[in-house]
Amino acid sequence: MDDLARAVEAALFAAEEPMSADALSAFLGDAAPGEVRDALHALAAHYEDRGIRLVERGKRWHFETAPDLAHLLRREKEQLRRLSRAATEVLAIIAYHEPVSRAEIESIRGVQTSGGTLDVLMEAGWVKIAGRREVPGRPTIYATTPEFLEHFGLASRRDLPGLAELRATGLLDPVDDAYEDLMGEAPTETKADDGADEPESATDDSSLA
Amino acid sequence: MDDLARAVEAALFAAEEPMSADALSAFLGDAAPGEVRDALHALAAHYEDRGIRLVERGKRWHFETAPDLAHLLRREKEQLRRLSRAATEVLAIIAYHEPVSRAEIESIRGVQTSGGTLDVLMEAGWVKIAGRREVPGRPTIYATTPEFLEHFGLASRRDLPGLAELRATGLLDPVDDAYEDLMGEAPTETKADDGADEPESATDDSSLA
Amino acid sequence: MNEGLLFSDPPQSEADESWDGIASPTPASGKALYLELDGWEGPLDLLLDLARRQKVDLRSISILALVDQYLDYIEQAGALKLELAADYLVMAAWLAYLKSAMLLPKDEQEDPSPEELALKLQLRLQRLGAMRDAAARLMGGDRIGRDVFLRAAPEGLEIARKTLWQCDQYALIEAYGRVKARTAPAIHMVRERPVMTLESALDRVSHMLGVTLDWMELQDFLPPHAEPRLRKSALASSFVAALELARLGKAELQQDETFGPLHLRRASTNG
Repeated sequence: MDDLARAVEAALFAAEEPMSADALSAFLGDAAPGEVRDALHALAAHYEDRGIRLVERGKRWHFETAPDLAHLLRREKEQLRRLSRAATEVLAIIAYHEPVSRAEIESIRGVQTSGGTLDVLMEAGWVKIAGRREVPGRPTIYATTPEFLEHFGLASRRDLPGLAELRATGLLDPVDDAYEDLMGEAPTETKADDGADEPESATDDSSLA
Repeated sequence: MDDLARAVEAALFAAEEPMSADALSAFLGDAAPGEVRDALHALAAHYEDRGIRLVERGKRWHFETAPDLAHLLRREKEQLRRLSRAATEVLAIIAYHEPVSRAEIESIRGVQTSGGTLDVLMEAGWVKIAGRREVPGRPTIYATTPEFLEHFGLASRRDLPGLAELRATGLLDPVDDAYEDLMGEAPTETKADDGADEPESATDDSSLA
Repeated sequence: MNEGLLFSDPPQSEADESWDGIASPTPASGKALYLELDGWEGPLDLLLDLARRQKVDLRSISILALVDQYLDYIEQAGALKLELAADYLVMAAWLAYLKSAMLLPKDEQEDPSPEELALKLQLRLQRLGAMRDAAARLMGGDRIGRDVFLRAAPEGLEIARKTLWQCDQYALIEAYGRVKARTAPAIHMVRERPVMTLESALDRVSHMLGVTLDWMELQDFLPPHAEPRLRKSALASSFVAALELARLGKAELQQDETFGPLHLRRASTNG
């Protein structure tokens, strides 16, 4: 390996940006541009089958890793993470009330919902955008996905327990007894059915909150 | 050139930090550490006479330009910060005696070492706190880092220039030990152990200054 | 000393103060070098420099000659009205003592002997000299950024972390229950409670005061068989009633000690 090739190799390695043959020849002092070009081509040939390659892009040369190894250099690591409490609540609200807008979710939850929470649910593949509601402002509405049902072991959204069942298992405690009396509604069955088809029911519910 | 060698070459070329064989083998997925090590040594041999080299520094590997090309590359590179003589001495004392307490450093230098000197060396990433010596006062002890080996081009501490010779001539032993050796008194075993552990000996010495 | 001036240019123009320079000064002849004590990292540093000037192995250095040089130097510096740092003077004093001890007959020596002290000084100089040489060799190695260069623009190894979110059916349902429970309208109802109003307490207390002239305890004004909650209310109302009657001059209040029983009787003037 001759001295010029070594110098070119080192200079390109240490360079912050790709360099043209002329720039290299200027950088290396008295090297003739033609010789630098020869050296570049010789180096490119040397590196052809290696893990790194010397390539010319728009007359400027640089080293890069071999494209076929890209998959090795960009590894994906899967990381299990438990859904946060807030995200679980939002997911539940979407599941029970879908399709539902963010304002409706917030109204039901009684707290603001950060956009990140919906992003997480969409990233997880459990929630998708289901269009826009044809009301002023045309808000985006969200619904669950088939992956949601699969992950949670549900054949359909009807498998989600209704409010009456939730109450029976104590999941709705503490609910003031007066609530039910005042409302005089049996929310259970209508919920399970209507939830799927009637966005209005979601809106109704949210007016309670 | 086999696939593993190509992958190792590409990974080290792309990496922003030096990597150990173990880190490489973990990064490259299913590669056996032994095979990665073989590939590293084969690559190092391949690059030995080229413009760039593959070197091992403190068990971590990286590519760098060949030192004999320094004159070509040096000009536009950032200037190294100038280190005071005090700092270079302290660094050398830590490297050759590590782990070593500040009192021991001061005993060798005959002057107080300002905290700033150690701070500068730690900020540079070459020196770290290596715990405390379990003697009265529990003084902090210092040692060098892998970055120190990297920066100064040492494969390991064994490569410190003149280390073997300094050891052989006893120049790394505390003065009191050396004195007793000279006087023909076999240093007691406790001495040999305590030399490193006794800040007192250091304090006695520095009272000379 | 210039310990604090790391990374700055040394105060004097000696090239060997620099990062890359050889560590041991090999000064040119002449007095210029001697004019600044700050050129040395303390007395030991100066001693080492003087010792190296003898151009012999540190192992065979003449401590006596070295001591003379140091004392000469300090004296000269003093004559030039240089401020001498205390540690240089302490070292000078110690060396003067060492020198006198070395010149005295052996049998008058104390312990430790001057030979031992001199030898230890020599050993210290050897060690400092060795470290200084080591530092110079270290700085002379193939250093990154000066002798060897790293790749300036590495692509970097990317580890894209993909998150697999986990949640289960129970957590989902429980979350919905939580939302519903949290946002359900809370209805508060205040149950009727037995109370004694201030008006009825006023009536009751003033009426009872009319019956006797003796002091009565406030407790005695309360309805005798009231349930605890009514009793509390009655106590509060009766106390306020007593204060009100006292303000109107219709009753007198007396309490012997803090938190003691409160006594009440009809105002005598009003009788």
